[in-house]
Amino acid sequence: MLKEISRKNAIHIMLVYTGGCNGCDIEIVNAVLSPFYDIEQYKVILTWNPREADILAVTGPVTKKMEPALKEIYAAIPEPKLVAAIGSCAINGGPYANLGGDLGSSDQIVGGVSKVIPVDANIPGCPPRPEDVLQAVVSVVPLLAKKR
Amino acid sequence: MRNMFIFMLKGAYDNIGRIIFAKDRKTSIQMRNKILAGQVTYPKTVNEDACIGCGACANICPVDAIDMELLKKPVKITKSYVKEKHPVFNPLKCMYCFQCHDNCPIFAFYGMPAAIHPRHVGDFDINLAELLQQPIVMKDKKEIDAIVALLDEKAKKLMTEG
Amino acid sequence: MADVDRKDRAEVEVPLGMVHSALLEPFRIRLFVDDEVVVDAEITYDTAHRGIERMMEGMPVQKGLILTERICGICSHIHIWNGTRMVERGLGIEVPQRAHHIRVIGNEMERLHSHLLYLGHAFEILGHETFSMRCFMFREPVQNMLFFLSGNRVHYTIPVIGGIRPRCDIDKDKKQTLLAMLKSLDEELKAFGNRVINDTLIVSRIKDIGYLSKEDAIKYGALGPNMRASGVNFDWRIKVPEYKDNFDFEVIVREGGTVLDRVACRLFECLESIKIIKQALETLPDEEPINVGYELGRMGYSTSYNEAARGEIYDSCSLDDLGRIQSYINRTPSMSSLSAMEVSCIGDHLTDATITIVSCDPCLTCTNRVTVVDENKDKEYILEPEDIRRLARRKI
Amino acid sequence: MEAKEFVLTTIFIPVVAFIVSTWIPGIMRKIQARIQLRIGPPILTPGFWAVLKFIYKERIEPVSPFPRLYHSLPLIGLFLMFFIILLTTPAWVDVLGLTTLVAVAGLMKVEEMLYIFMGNLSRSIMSVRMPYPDQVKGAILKGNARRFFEQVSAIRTFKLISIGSFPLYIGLFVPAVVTGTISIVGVAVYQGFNTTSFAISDIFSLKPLLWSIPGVLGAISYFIGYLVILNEYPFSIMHTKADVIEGPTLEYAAWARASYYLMREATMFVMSSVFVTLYFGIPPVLGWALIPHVLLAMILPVAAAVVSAFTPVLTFKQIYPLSLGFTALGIVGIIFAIL
Ligand code: SF4
Ligand code: SF4
Ligand code: SF4
Ligand code: SF4
Ligand code: SF4
Ligand code: SF4
Ligand code: SF4
Ligand code: SF4
Repeated sequence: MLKEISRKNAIHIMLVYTGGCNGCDIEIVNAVLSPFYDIEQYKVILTWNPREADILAVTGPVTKKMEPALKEIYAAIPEPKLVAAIGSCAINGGPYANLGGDLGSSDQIVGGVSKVIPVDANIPGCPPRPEDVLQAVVSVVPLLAKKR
Repeated sequence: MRNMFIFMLKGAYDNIGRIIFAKDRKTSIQMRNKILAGQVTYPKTVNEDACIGCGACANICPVDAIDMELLKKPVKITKSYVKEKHPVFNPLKCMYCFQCHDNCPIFAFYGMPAAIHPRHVGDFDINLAELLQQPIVMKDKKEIDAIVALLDEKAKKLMTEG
Repeated sequence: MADVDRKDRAEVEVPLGMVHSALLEPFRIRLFVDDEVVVDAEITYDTAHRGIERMMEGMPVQKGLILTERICGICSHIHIWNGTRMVERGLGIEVPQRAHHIRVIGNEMERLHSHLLYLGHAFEILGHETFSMRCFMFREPVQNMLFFLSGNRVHYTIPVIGGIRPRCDIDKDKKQTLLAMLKSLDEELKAFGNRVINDTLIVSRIKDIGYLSKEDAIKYGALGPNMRASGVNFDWRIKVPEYKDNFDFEVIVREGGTVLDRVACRLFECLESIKIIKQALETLPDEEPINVGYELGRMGYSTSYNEAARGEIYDSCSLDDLGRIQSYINRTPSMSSLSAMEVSCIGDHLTDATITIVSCDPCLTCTNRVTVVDENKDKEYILEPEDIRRLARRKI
Repeated sequence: MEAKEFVLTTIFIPVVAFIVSTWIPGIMRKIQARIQLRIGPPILTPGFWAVLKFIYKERIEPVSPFPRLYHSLPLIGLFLMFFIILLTTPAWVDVLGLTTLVAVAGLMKVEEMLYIFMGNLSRSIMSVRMPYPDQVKGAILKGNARRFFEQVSAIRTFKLISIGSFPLYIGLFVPAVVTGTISIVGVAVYQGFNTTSFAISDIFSLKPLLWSIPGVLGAISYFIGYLVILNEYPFSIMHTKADVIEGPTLEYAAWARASYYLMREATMFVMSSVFVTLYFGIPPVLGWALIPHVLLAMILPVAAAVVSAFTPVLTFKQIYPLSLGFTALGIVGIIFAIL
């Protein structure tokens, strides 16, 4: 009971950029730092320490160089944790994985985040608007509270 | 240093108001309510009025992010052409390559705003019946053929026979 | 980069990144410090390498140009514009003047939002959260303008071969709204700039650090505002006809070469950008924004230079008979600016080094292209800064 | 009577301090948010719910040479803080002879030193351990020792202790010089505090030290020292986000993180409470007089929130002169007091 309330009332979010074009990253930064959006009013606090995080927001198609780092960071987060894949790159690899068609996709990327770590929420857009990100984060919080 | 002092005095006045009365707050309350109620929706991606239901966008899309769905009520566009299907866009699959936009005949043949745009199609008025009467402005024969190949049978007839 | 005698003095290495609050983008900085004073620095950026140029090989050019936009989410417009411009130049495609104006508007808005983002990021690194948020507050109207103009806040996808996508055309209403938005932004920015330049604590923090001399700026290839802040007077906009023939503006040059100058340079450039957008809106010709009557075909090697928010950008490629891309090359300013920062943070405190590196406005996603595969040895290695300099072709 | 009051104080005052301190980060954050023209988090979120949430998180073994020691450090800090506030209560007068300014100063020094230990014991993923093959990348300086962020900040803490906390000690000793006693309660008594019976109405008859020239100068020094010991902006070089992210506390997870949060919150409150005792002459006592004490103890956090909203993080280049400047200010205060 208290556990659920406390989890709903303080959420720490950590961002990891895995080689996207920066578009998604900037929009998340906007959601966090722009007073117009202000993520903190939804009780979500930005952190840069995996030990503190509850939600891991990942953007970009995971490049091969970033794959081990992403895995390690995910492992460093104590349960309960959620992963949000933000932007079409993080969902399915975006143009880097799909645009090539017959020519094949880029051989420098692994693809969507779900190929590396389990994903709980997908936020579509290229990039998603800050309000999309905020709404998605707000709507996954009950999931977080319910975990173990 | 003197400037700094002036700023501090002025700032003290402003900021006391801000701290106590939340003066000149920039956070959008409207957006806050929308987000808390879960009402943020994806922007409009298909302009129904401008779409002729030709299926080119669905055929070109490399990741099948567009489905052509049957309209409950077919729309009559010209004397001989009735629109029966319309595109439905799925943002979770899309990778925003703009192929649908660039191959939509409305844009490609006439240089008008396309009826589909994966991000936000925009608001504009278009008179389809009139537009379709005009000659195609695109010059490149190869390109025209490539796009016509994407259209479904009925639309192909409409485009090639006018 | 390091002299030999520095080696003896360096005590320890402090690696930062790839995931780090100051960097935002994934890259690695290794700082070699002697009691927290930086003796040498190594910046490695290959983590965001997605092989875009490689992917474009053989793609139809219209499709490939979409990919250029995804090189970067900050200067997305300049990439697609410069790529499109390169193809148009190569094939001799006529572009309506109206489209040129709107492309310029897009680029200047991009410069505005990019510089404001830079300021916001720099203040965040300085630990000044309030001013960082103020910058993002000023940036919000710019983003709204861009959304209003193009239907997206980041990737606007304005240019297409032959002109602009009609979605992004500017009608009368749009023009009035944009002008009104610009006016209030102009006033707010001037007041804010005044406040920052007079803030003793901030100025004392950025005043004497990150010094890059004019010689070093040229030697290491700093570009854009970084080079102009070190006293090099060059801006591609005075050579590109789209700008040169139509608009009046000043090139901001400062002599100091420190972080303060780089910050100030961008602040003033914002005001110039507003000026250009206003002129472009007011002189917008009345015509169709796109010419679809062109034919694609074989194109010889074509190039295009332009001025992105961060400096010189270069695109080149050739097309085969079916209009497919052959050997696309895209060269972006961040890469060579970053190698200049490797020298300019030497001698500063560790905490100052991060703001120095950030002060060149590094954007890594475009920079990640220097992994070279040596097929004989069957292993990957990274080009040294010296090699980059050798390979980079700059003609100023 | 004496014994009963002693036991009650010992239990009740730390509990009050604990409860009040969980509000402080939220209040500070709210003030900053208002200055930044946004709504900001609810007041209980950063200090209370966050702590509770961390307690319910999965326990993870920290990456550290001595995990147990590492985890126990914030608990030690928490304990130290409650000890300090007890030392300032009249009920503890003459217990072990510890209720002096010297003892408080000493304990605060220990509190600062904890960060050195924390820094040396933590090995987070964020710096050296990040999986990236950069040692083959060709820097000329090969084979150097590699330092974790936490160790960098341990060094910074050391520098801060040696010079940055001068203002705090000056701020602690100005009252001693003015009043001629190093007993904390003695300082309060000098300002008109009555140890045997003290009611709310008596507050207006106090003559706070703050209303004198040495008092003001001492208070300014104390405030700067307060910022330094809390590592609050602009003195947050030890855990600045710009390079070392969070410094010594990077590896704390779950309940250990909760205890670190509590330690920090307790420090915020207790240091401010000591200030109220010394400069307003109202020590924490049982009864209604505790309310004005707690309210006044919000002054320093609120001021810290405002200052930190308008300052960048300073490097040692600025910290040394600033710290020395404010120390000098405190010394001027002492000179005034002697005159
Ligand atoms: S989804 Fe779009 S904006 Fe986001 S990283 Fe990918 S290409 Fe960039
Ligand atoms: S933009 Fe999206 S919907 Fe359109 S063709 Fe590309 S992937 Fe398909
Ligand atoms: S290509 Fe254009 S006209 Fe055809 S169905 Fe799609 S949106 Fe409608
Ligand atoms: S080095 Fe250049 S050509 Fe090679 S994969 Fe990377 S971007 Fe493409
Ligand atoms: S060496 Fe030159 S052409 Fe090659 S990738 Fe680098 S910048 Fe491009
Ligand atoms: S340097 Fe590259 S990533 Fe940075 S703004 Fe320019 S093109 Fe974009
Ligand atoms: S420098 Fe590169 S990564 Fe940064 S904003 Fe520009 S294009 Fe994007
Ligand atoms: S230098 Fe050669 S291999 Fe490298 S990116 Fe350029 S064209 Fe490709």
